[in-house]
Amino acid sequence: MKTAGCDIGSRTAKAVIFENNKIISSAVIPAKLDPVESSETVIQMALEKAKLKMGDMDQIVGTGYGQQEIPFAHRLESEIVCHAKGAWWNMPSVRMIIDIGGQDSKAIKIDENGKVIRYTYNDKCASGTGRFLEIMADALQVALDEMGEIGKTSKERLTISNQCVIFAETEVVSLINEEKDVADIINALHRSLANRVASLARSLTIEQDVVMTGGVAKNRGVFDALSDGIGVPVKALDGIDPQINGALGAAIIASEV
Amino acid sequence: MNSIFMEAATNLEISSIRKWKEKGGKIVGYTCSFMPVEIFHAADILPIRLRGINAHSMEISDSYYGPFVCSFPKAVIQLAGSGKYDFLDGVVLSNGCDTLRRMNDCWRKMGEDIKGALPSWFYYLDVPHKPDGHAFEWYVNQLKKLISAIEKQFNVQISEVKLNTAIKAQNEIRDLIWKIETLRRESPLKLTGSEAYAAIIAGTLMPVDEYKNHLNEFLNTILKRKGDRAEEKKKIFLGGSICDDFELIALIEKSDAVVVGENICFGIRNVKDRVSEANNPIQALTKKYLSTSVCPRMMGWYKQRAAMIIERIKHIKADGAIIQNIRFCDLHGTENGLLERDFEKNKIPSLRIEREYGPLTETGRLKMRVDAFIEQLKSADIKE
Amino acid sequence: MRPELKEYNLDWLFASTFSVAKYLANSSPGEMEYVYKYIPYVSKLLKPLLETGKPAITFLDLFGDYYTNIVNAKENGKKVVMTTFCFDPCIFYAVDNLLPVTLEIGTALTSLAWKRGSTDFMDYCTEIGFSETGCSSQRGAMGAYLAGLGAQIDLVALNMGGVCDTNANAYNFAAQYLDVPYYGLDYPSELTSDDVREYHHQDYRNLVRFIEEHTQCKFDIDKLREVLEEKRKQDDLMNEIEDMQRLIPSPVPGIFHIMIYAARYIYSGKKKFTKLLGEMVEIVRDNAKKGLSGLSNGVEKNRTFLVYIDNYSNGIALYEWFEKKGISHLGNILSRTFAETAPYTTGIPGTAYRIDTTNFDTMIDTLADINARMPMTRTIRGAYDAPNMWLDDTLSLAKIYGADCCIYLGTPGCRNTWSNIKLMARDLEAFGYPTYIAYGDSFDSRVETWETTEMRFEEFYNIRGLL
Amino acid sequence: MSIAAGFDVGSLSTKAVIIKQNKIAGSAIIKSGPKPVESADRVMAKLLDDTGITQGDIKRAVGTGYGREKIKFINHAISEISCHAKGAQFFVPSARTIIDIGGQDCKVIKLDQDGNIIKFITNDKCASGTGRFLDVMAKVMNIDVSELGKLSQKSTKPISFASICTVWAQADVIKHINSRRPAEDICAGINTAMANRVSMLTNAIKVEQDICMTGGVAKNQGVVKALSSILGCRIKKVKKADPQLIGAIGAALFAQEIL
Repeated sequence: MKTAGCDIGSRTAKAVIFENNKIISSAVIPAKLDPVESSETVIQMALEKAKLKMGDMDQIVGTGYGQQEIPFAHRLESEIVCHAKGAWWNMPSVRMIIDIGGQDSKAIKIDENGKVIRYTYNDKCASGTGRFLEIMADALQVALDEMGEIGKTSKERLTISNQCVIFAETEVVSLINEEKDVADIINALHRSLANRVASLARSLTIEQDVVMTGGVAKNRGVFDALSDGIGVPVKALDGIDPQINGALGAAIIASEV
Repeated sequence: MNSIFMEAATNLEISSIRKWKEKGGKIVGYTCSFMPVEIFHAADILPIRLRGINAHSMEISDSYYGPFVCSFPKAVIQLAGSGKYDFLDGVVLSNGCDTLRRMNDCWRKMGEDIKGALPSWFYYLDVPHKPDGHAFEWYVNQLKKLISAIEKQFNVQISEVKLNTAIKAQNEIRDLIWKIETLRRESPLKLTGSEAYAAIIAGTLMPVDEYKNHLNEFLNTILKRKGDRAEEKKKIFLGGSICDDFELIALIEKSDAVVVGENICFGIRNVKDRVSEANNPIQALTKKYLSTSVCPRMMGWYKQRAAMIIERIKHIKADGAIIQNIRFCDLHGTENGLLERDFEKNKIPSLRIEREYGPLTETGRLKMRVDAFIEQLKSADIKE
Repeated sequence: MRPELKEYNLDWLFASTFSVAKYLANSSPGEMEYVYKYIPYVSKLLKPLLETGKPAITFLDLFGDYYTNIVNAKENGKKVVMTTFCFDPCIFYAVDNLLPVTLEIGTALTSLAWKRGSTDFMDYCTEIGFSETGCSSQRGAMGAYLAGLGAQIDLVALNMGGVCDTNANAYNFAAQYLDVPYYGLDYPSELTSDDVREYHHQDYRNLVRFIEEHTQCKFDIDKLREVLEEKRKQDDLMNEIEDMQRLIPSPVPGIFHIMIYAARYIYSGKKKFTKLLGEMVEIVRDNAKKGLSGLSNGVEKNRTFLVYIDNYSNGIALYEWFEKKGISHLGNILSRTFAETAPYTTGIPGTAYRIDTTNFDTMIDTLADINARMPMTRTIRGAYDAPNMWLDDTLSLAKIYGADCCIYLGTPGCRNTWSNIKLMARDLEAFGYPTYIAYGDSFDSRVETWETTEMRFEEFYNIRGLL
Repeated sequence: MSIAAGFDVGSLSTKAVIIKQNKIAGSAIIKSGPKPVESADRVMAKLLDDTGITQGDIKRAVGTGYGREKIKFINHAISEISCHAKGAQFFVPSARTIIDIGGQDCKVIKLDQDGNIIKFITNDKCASGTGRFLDVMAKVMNIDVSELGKLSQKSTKPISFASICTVWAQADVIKHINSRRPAEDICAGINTAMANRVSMLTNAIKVEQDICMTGGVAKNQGVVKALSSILGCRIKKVKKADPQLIGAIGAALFAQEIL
């Protein structure tokens, strides 16, 4: 049975093609203004890689911020369930998933069957979301995906404390004006974001193994800071792009009918 | 700048605390100015005011406290959760405000998750929001209960004699601090607000005798000073939420200003700000500590507080007042709104700011405001 | 505040709206639809309300009455006292020249009936110096009275000091700003000891003196007794409703909780409120006899208990959503009474109040005991997990009513619950109650849109398999 | 020839102005880089280029803006608040209230008849109501910030925004775009949200006429209109100069006074 999962986020759109418990292909594109367009483009990319056509799909499950807009989805499933499913499939020992998305972040607790026990979203403040890094990358005039690398070279330990993203940005501006090194500022931003998210996991009481999913998981700076933040090592998904985890989960769920 | 006081103002576990512990001395932390330190001194226990300085993240406290909460108690919980307060033998919490009252809930819960985060002795002092009548009696009883709790926990005797000695010692310190307070507004300028403030903060962290000696030394060095061009600097009065992160005062003084007085929940307000040595010590402590002059938590006494503050500002001839509140501190946030209005009536220029507690990363935004305020005060002189 | 808003008086708007609205009941469905076209927002509240029949008319009549009296207060030589919702107002009705305005109820009504709720008044409070982070439940209506768009306030009397400082602080600001006398009852963090009982009694006696001093009029013992006897009847009726709510399916229509919440905090001790409760009890009894659910579609799929406040912003979207989903609304902490006769009071001495009308002193003590056991003054004073506090109350209520899950809804202005709701949720989950923490504001829809809240609710009920 | 110069190193843009006998003799605006020192040097270079004067001709210079202390070639650093007041007063002498919406914050300044600052207030609580708010929104709508005002003029059904938080409002904007609401209505909604926020600050200081608006946002007709309708009085604008330059002009005027 051939299935697909399509995850339309606020920043990126992802698709995964799945057959006999294997990932056949996947695709990630930056989200377009029109989610319908995003979903169609990304699924086509994934299908082409797999040399398949839309018609070959037995089931397609949609998820993510823009799931309502996916025209070809047979079913919709919440991100929480999809992330849980994807991570559990990839690593059955997982009991806790931390996902930093563009719009919001989540900590999810699952049982040994990948069923969601409890979950929580970021406190109503965007400084705990992927958007935080975007806005900061803007202010620092560096590329979002370079931040991880740049942060590594940090020497001085700075602090960015403000809850409000825009005020945090002003803090960054003052740090720039104090001629602080950009690497140090980025490093502080990583810790600031990681610590906000760490508190989510902590409020559910940590249980291992913990994995981190979502695009931000590729940012080594945040990834390592998160381990410090929750006090236990955070694992990376085994051999797959953490960004497609939601779509993967959706594809797996699609295959479960 | 006095190095011992500086160390005290900017660090948590200061050398005198370490020394005290090495001597096998007990240390109890408290969170609110409505807790009479004399009681602990009388038991040879060192009471220290809990602070949130140097808390650089909130990942622990944010898992107990919600998002819409003042960052001061959060910072304290964060430090306790990361082992910075492991040296405490006990803690006395009280209902300073909703959030401080709830610190009791959060700290205990954290104790379940993090081994050793909860001190062996954890006490809650229930302070009324009124100064007189049945409230006075209630507080007296609370102090009696506190005393017997201490006696039981640390098996000590807190006799009336010991209490009276402790009161006497604290009063001597109050007199010394008052000397500093009077020097602060003299011109030419003999000491900065940061110096004075560091000295006052140190007082919430040090054994009495040690502190007294340092105060005396400090006073002597000040008196020897020739003094600095005070007249060019603008004299600022600072009020509002708890502010033991004295960098705020340092920041204000960077802008060609000097902080000549505060109305923050420690330090002393006037020469009469002492504990009576005449009668029953517990009654006397109640009279001093169950005060309406310190904190807006004493609801319904705004007029008296405002009158006292305005009188002080005029008495110390401050050029203007900066009133600040920590984000989500509604008590001060609101009272500052009323003060702003009454300052205007009394022709006292004022700057009202809201800030986060802790590492002063909002420097840029704060500096711009303070600079502008000082420029405003200066342009006012030119006009005259 | 926008200049045009300064043209409308809050009390007058309510008075006219409610006293006119009750006549809608006499009109034909066609006529109603026609009228609703002209009142697109108020109708959101009126429609489901009027569907309840008799109680709706009494409810509207009661509020029309209440606000008309406030509008005419000065002409009738009455003084107006500003007070809070967790203060039992029946004491004021034992003095013949005093009328209470309860801010939180006013705020709730604006958010239920008006497009922008009371957000303009909230912002006005900020403009005149009140902390923007303060609780929205007061900021709403308070703005109107401070702007002079409501009755002129003669004195401020309330409780909550020590329980909810944020609340007491708001009223203190109002008193200072309007420069009128202020008296606040103060509450230690414990509930049941003899010391605290004594404290409550003395504190309340000072309140009585305060009222007498500022209204130049003595309490009439017979009037006091009459009010308390009326309150006794009201408690019994509320208890009966509470008791029947234990049935599965619950025979209590969700909207009754709004009606009780709103009416009890302004008309406690008044005959009209007794009438309202009587009519509600009849409906609930009838449903119970027939084994009917209080839900309009009749099918109860889930029973939800709100551990704190209801959602009054966004009209009554929450109730409509519950109806749509087949969720029985089991009420919230605030629609509770802790009379010793209530089905969930434990019988532990000091936890509940008894009404004793023997003489003046026993009556004043009774009132003190009642006030000390109003939902919030009782529940969120001490540590959340201390005996007879938030966790205890929530667990016993959730158990008695067979709740499937709990929802926290509040306001970002609540320092109290936002300081321990995460701990609460943890414990409730441990006791087997799936618990969702909503970040919205019960009185200010700007904090989180209903669409977002609804999306989160959908997700919660689905993921946790509650429907 | 005595020339006074003013430099305003803001978080988003850096401006320079020179004044000769109380007349603006030249100006330059550039986008701020990460380092204020460099931004200052770059704007200076551009200024000299455009005006043909040499750095030596500048007798006195005053700096303002976030990076003011870092500028090498100034004699004094003065806060934006004082400089904006000074600049606005220069163009609108009748101004008693000045509303300046900058990139990172929003200031409302009250003046006496001599142009002295009596009181000022800035946004501490919330970052919405700053220029950044409009930038972020414009970015989401993928139009230039300058178009927000023009577009909103065409609006027939302005959207009212639920959230006032810059970041959450952003999510709302995306929602409205997805549900294909006309851009002009979204823009109008954004401008009104902005104006609401600013009006709270303005009313908090008890607004006095005439009101004068400075800063880049003053170019946005939508915001100005919405604001004056909320405040219930008309808002004067600086006609003779780019409102973005007011800070730098104020600085130059201070420099001229010391001259």
